[in-house]
This record gives sequence, C-alpha cells and structure tokens, in this order.
Amino acid sequence: MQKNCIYLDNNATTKVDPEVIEAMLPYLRDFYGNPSSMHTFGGQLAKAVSTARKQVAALLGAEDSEIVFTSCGTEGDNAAIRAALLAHPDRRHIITSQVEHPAVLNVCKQLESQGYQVTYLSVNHQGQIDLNELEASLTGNTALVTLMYANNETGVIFPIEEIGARVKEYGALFHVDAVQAVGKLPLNMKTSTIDMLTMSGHKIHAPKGIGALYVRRGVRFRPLLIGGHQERGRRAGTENVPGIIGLGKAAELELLHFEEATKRERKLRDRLEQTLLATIPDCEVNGHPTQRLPNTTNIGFKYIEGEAILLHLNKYGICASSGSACTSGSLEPSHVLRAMGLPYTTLHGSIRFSLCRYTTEAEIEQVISVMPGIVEHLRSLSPFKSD
Amino acid sequence: MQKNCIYLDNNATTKVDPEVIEAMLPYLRDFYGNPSSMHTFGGQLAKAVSTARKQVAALLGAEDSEIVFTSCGTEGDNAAIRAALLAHPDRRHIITSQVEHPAVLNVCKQLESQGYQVTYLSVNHQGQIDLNELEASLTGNTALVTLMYANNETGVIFPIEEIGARVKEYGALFHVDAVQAVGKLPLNMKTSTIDMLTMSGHKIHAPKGIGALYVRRGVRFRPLLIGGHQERGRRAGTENVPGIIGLGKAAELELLHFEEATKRERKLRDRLEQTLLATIPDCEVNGHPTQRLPNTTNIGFKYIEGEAILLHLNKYGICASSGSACTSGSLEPSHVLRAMGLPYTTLHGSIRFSLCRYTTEAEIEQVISVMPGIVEHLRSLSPFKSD
Amino acid sequence: MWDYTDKVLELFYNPKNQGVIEATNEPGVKVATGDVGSISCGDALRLHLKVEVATDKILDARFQTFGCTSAIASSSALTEMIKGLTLDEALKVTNKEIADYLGGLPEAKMHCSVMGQEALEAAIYNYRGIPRVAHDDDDEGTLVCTCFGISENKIRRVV
Ligand SMILES: Cc1ncc(COP(=O)(O)O)c(C=O)c1O
Ligand SMILES: Cc1ncc(COP(=O)(O)O)c(C=O)c1O
Ligand code: FES
Ligand code: FES
Repeated sequence: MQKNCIYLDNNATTKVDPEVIEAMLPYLRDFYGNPSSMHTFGGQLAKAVSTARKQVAALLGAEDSEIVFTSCGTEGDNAAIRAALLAHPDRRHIITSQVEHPAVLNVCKQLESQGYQVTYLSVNHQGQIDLNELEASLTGNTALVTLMYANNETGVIFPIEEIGARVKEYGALFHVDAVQAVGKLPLNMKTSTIDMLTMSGHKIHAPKGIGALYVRRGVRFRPLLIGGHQERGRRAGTENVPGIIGLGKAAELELLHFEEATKRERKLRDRLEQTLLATIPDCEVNGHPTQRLPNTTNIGFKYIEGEAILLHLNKYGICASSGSACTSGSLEPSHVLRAMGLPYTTLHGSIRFSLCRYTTEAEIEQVISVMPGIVEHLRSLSPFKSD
Repeated sequence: MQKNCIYLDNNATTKVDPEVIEAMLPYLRDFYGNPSSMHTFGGQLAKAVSTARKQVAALLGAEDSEIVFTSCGTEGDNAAIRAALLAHPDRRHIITSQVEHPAVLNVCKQLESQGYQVTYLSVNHQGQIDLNELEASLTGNTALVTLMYANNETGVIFPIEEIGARVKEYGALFHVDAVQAVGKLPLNMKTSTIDMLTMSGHKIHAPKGIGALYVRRGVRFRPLLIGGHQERGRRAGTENVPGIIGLGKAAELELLHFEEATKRERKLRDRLEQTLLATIPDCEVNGHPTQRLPNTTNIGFKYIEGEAILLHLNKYGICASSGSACTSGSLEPSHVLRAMGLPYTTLHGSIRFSLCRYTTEAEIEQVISVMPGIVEHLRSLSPFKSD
Repeated sequence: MWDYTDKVLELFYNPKNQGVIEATNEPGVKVATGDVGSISCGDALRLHLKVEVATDKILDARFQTFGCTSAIASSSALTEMIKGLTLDEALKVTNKEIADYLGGLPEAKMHCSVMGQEALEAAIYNYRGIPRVAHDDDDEGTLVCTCFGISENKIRRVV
C-alpha cells in the first residue's frame, strides 16, 4: 500500500497527529471500560472524558456542558437541524445556502418533501451570500438558519456574526457547520450569535469516527440518537472513549499551534496559488481572494478535466481533490462551483489544494514544478484549447 | 488509574483484542486518507473497508452488500426502526417488548408521541415472551416488529425464527437487536427471517465507536444520517476506517474462537452460578435456565442492594454490574427485572456477571470466594433479613 | 459511576454502629426505633436509639440499612453525629449536615441522606409518642429518587 504522499487534501481528511494517537492508545489497550459503569475500572473513564470535553470547549470558547460528542460532522449537522425543528414545532421554514455540504443540503431536501419550506440562498461568483437576500427570506415562520462557516471546496468564509445578528431578530435558531472552520479560524462561542455548531474530528488531526456538536446553554435540544442517558441525554450510545480522548488532544493541539500554523499555511498556500497563476495560462482562483480559509485554494484550469489532472498528480504522489464530484461516485460537477456560476470551461477542471500544519515548503515546490507540465499535456489532448 | 481487574462486565463493553488494535494501527498512523478520494493514498482504503465488510458479513452469514457500518448499536437500532417505518408509510403499528434496550424502547416511546401505536409484549418470570400474545398483536397495520435476540441484563434468548415466521405472515418488517447475540450465538442471515439486525463493535472486542447494521437485500432502506454517498447511500459521513478495520478483524476472531470460547464461557458461568447458589442462602437466577446466553448470569440476592454489592466487589477488583440502574444515572430499578415480575426482595439486589473469552478459572474462583462474605456482611446491616 | 468521597467509602466499607439495640430493662433508659422507606422502593433505614430518660440524651445509636452506598454511609454518619446529643439537638441535624459530614454526596444521591434525617425524626417521635404528620417533602428539592417518591406515600408504614 502507498504510505507516503504529498498530502494536500486536508479538507477531505487529515493525518492523525502522533500525539493524538499516543493519547488514545491507553484507552484502546488498557482502559476499555464503560464510563457509565459502577466499578472504578469503568467509572474512572468519566473523568478522562470530562477532561477531553474541557479541551474541546476551550477550542470553541464554549463551556464544557455545551459540548456533545458525536460520531462525525454529518451526525452533528443532522442532529442540529432536527433538534432546531423540534424546538420550534410551530415554524415550518428553513434557510440554508446552495453551497452547503450534503450533510446539510440533503437533510434540507428531505425536509422539503416532508412539508417544510426551504430557502437556498444563492452565492455570487466569489461564493458569497447576499445579506439582503438573507434578510428578505427571514420571517416569523423561520425555525432555523443553517449555514456553513467556511466552504469545504473553496474555503470561502461566510460573515457568520453579521448573519447571526439578523437571525436573532426573527427568533430563529442559528446552526453553523464549522467542520472546515474549526482550527483554521478563531472561534469564541461566548461572544457569538451561534446556537449550535458542528465540528468533526478527522478534519483537525483527530481520528475518524468522532465529532462534536456545540449546543448553547438554554437551547432546547432533543437527541437524534435515542436510547441511554449518555452525554446527559443528548446523544445515546456507549461513549467512544478513545475517540473522545483523541478529539480532546487534537483540540488542545489545534489551539497550541493555531497562530503559527495558520500563518505558515497561508504563506505556503499563497506561494502555491500565486506561482500557479503566474506560470500557467488560463487559470483562476475559485472563491473570494481574502474571505477565505488560510489553507485552501481552489483553482480552475480551463479546457481540461479535473479527474485527469488528479490522476497525473497522483503519479507524482500528490494528493489533491477535484471540485468535480466524479470523486464521490456521482458524476455531476461540483454543486458549489455551479452555484457560483462558473463558466463551463473551468467548472470541470477545478482542483482544490488544502494544506495543514504538516505541509512543507518542499512539497509545495514539488507541486509548483509539476503542475505546468500536467496542464500543458492535458491541454494538448483537449479539443477546446485550440477553439 | 486502575489498569487491571477481574472483568466480568462484558455485556457492558469488552476489551479490545490486541490483534484488533494491531490491525487498526496502520490505519490510524499511516493510512489516514479518505476512501472516497480519487488519489491512490485515499482510494486504496476502499479495498481495506471492503475486506472488513466481508469479515463482518461472514460472521452473520450475510452478503457483503447487506452490511452497513454505523457508529454504535444505538445508531443501528435507531436507523433500522426509522427505516422500517419509512418503508411502510401506510402502517402505523409497531410491536416490541417491555425488556428491550433503551435504544429501542425510547425510540418506540417517542414514536408513540408521534401517533404510532406501539405494543410492548410482556415477559414471564423467566423473561420470555408469549408467542400467542405476539400473534394476537400482529395486524395488517403492523409496520415493524423489533425485538432483541438476547437480553443484555439476563441473557435470555427470544425464539427469533419462530417469531420471524409469524411476522412474515403479516408482511411486517422484522428488526432484531442482536448486540448481545453476535459472537455468542450462531447466526446465519441466509436462512433467517430477519430483515434488519443491529450489532455493536465494542461488545465483541472491537473498539467503541463502530457498529454495523445488516439490511437484507431487497428491504427498502432510507438512511438515518443523511449527507454524502458513503455506504452506498445508506449511512452518510466519512467512513471510520480504523474502526471498520477493527470491526472486521474482531468479527474474524469471533468466528475463529466461537466454538471453543462459548463452550468455555458456559462452563465457567455454570460453575460460578451453581457455586453461588449453593453457598449463599436466599438467592436465585433471574432469567431462563437454558434459553440464555452462555456468558451471562444474573443473580438476585434477597434483602440487600445491588450497588452496595458492586462496591464491595470493586474493592476486590471485580467488575460486575447491577440489575438496578442506579448504575446509569437513573435511580429506578431495572425495567427488565420489573417486567419479569421479580419480587421486591430481589429486584434491588440483582447482580449480572458477564464473561468473555479472556475470563479465567482463577478469576471465577476469586468471585466465588468473596461473594458469600460480601452478601453476609450486607445482610447483617439490613433491617429485612431478620424480619 | 458515582463520585463518592473517601469518607463515604470509608463508612460504607467499615460502617460504624450497625445493628440493633435490644429493648432493655435498665432503669432510666429507653430504647426507640424509627423506620423510613420500604424494601419495595429499594431504600429503607431503621434507626435505633438508646435514650437516657432524665436528660433526653442519646446514649447510643445504631442502624440497619437496606440501600446503596450512600444510604449505608449516611446512616453510619448520622449515628456518629447524634451520639451524645439531646433529642432536641438531634432533631436539628439536617440532611445537609449529614452530607457535609461525609464530605458531600453526588447530587442524585442526596435523598439517601434525607432518609437518615427522617428516620431520626421518626425514632424521636416514637419515643415521645407523638404521631407524625407527613411533611411535604424535602428542601433539597429537585432530584428526588423515584423509589423515594413511592416511599413518601408509604413512608410512615412500618415495613
Ligand atoms: C441489547 C443492546 N442493544 C443496544 C445496545 C446499544 O449499543 P451501543 O452502546 O453500542 O450504542 C446495547 C449496549 O449497550 C445492548 O446491550
Ligand atoms: C463543511 C463540511 N460539513 C460536513 C462534513 C461532514 O463531516 P464528516 O465527514 O465527518 O461526517 C464535511 C466533511 O466531509 C464538511 O467539509
Ligand atoms: S467523463 Fe467520465 S465521469 Fe464524466
Ligand atoms: S438508596 Fe441511594 S439511590 Fe436509593
């Protein structure tokens, strides 16, 4: 199996930090009890879980009691949306955007079929929503506004607090999918308008299979997964103790590395982006130049197809991803780039590079050195270039 | 922290098999990619996931495509129940039993409040349902019968195939919570009447945070967690690859050890049970003498309280659990033992010992040697004994 | 797992003053008992007092408990606390003081200490031959064990 690569696909998933694995191992190997047990062997784990909860709370600027552990970002999004609707049983309207992750978008689509009215806010060429459109959509019937903090494909950031201020005026609940924002943007729930916020472990160097949902104190919450009393009745199921410990450690490390890592990633990302734009003709950045995550660049290469670029990069051991969801089993081009109104010429040839704190200068230089050749080669095969 | 103990609480959770951890580690450390990715580094994991799916399918006598990975038993139960109701939108009746796990029972209670009619089958003193009551409850309006294979507190086994045959006559779906049965009883979905079956990793020496749901081919299934296309659209969320690998390995090991382990556990369990009954006055087994898991014994000690027994056992490093749910944050005595109509004298003083393939004879002898003294001591404090 | 203090565990594993005080013919001394709870609800406590009639002083106190760790430790604590007190002084002992003596009890287990205080009241009222009026529940309020809820109704019934 392929063990090493130049991994620039950190918005898809990240390497588990070795310190995180070290922190987890005793809980996989030795401390396998159930934290709800009466005996010390199990019960002692409640304390470890509570430390992890504090670590996650610290990353979000939240209180411990506001953190609910989940199995992934998708679960958090699903749970938050369902809970918001149960908290406002008399309201039947939801606002979201056209560029949300499927974990939000597909839930909203299902709710439409169940009689909810859903507004999908549009975005402009740079991936931004229009606050006037938001205001015009809000009514007393709006139960929930659910928007992402930062887009997974383009990195474009929504002005969450400006949005939240408007949402509050209508008494709706405000859920934010921050799966891509956590660890990349400073967050402070204490001074925020956000009612619920989703995060996922495997995007911040914790393992897959663990996530968290922030639920503001006082927000009426009913669980999606129903059963035992775990997570103070907010998420049933035996606690994934090793995962929780890993998420706690990862949160601690994100906080520790935050300043220096985001600065570094931004510098490397800018170097990559600017060099590619300068050395390759007919390409452009998809998204907003500044309202963007520091680690993400999504570049459209005209006249060629994303999957082909990815496979060439793969030959060099470079991992990136395509705006095109050919990647995920569906053959449609990215709903995000389509919503941004990208011309067909670039829609199919967009590549996302997403960095992390492990990304090195040498890796970036390697990408810079191979990309022009790949693009040139593929264009030489393309019937469009010459048009 | 306490690292070693005589662990007789395997129905609560189990030790992760060292081989399972070894199998998982490369996927935690090195192969951290996303199986849905285009690049080899991520995409190669799809193969590993598919091997694990085969291993799980083999344990259940199912086909690979019938296995959906979940995050835990609770998720499996919740997903199966919701899916069954969506598959039968015109039917509004559910049959379950009074002794189900909260992951089933509390979902049913919520559905009642949403207008579904729920029949909770009663059980007799030995924890068994009455097939006549089942037949009398089944109607053309029954969407789902959801029953456990084996009870987590008493180990009592329901006659699942006899039940299933009746369920099929009414065209209802049949979901079985087999969280406690998997690995302890032989299962073969190919010749079974079961439509959906829940299992949980941490009960079979896989880690916490992973489980699986069997969905018979042809059963209309709609996912509980909605989002991306993972698990062929049946469970969204980035796959918990290390967890899946661990579950696959654990399933393989369960199959490998099955014959010898269940035989050994039964022998040790019987030795424990018979000796305690012989040496301690006023105690009796809760459950059926033979229709029972080989690893479980639940014994009621009259005139004393379960938590007190557990804490004394804890002092000797013995982990067991109490029928009384004082253990789980709720202060009510076990709903299972209450449903069995246990006399008040034993209801509060019931202890479950649950063994696994690691349980040794020496451990059982240690329990046998300390229990009489503990019971005698606590009875000497009790105001009832002398009455 | 309940977060028990060391003091709770100490008194649980090595309870003090367990057992009964037999009725006695000693002159100037009377024995009284008080019961709360019942076996059906899973918590019950029988408190035995030996009182010096002339001074109202508690010479000895013993308990029998059917209940969890907190119940046993609370009973043990209570008997320690009231030995040597007069009945009136003993009546002032609150369940909170019992919990404090134990270094605290988990919130959900506070009712186990209420039981001690109620048994004491019952014993003293028995001693004085005063019928007890059921009072409408404890000050600690929010978290009352459901089994104790049942026992509220049956509370003055002797088991
Ligand atoms: C019979 C039964 N069903 C469901 C569950 C729930 O499983 P999990 O804790 O993995 O969610 C359990 C275990 O707690 C169980 O014993
Ligand atoms: C913005 C966003 N939301 C939700 C998710 C879903 O997270 P997970 O895969 O952990 O379920 C992802 C990642 O795939 C994401 O990028
Ligand atoms: S050309 Fe192959 S997926 Fe579109
Ligand atoms: S006596 Fe303590 S919980 Fe009931």
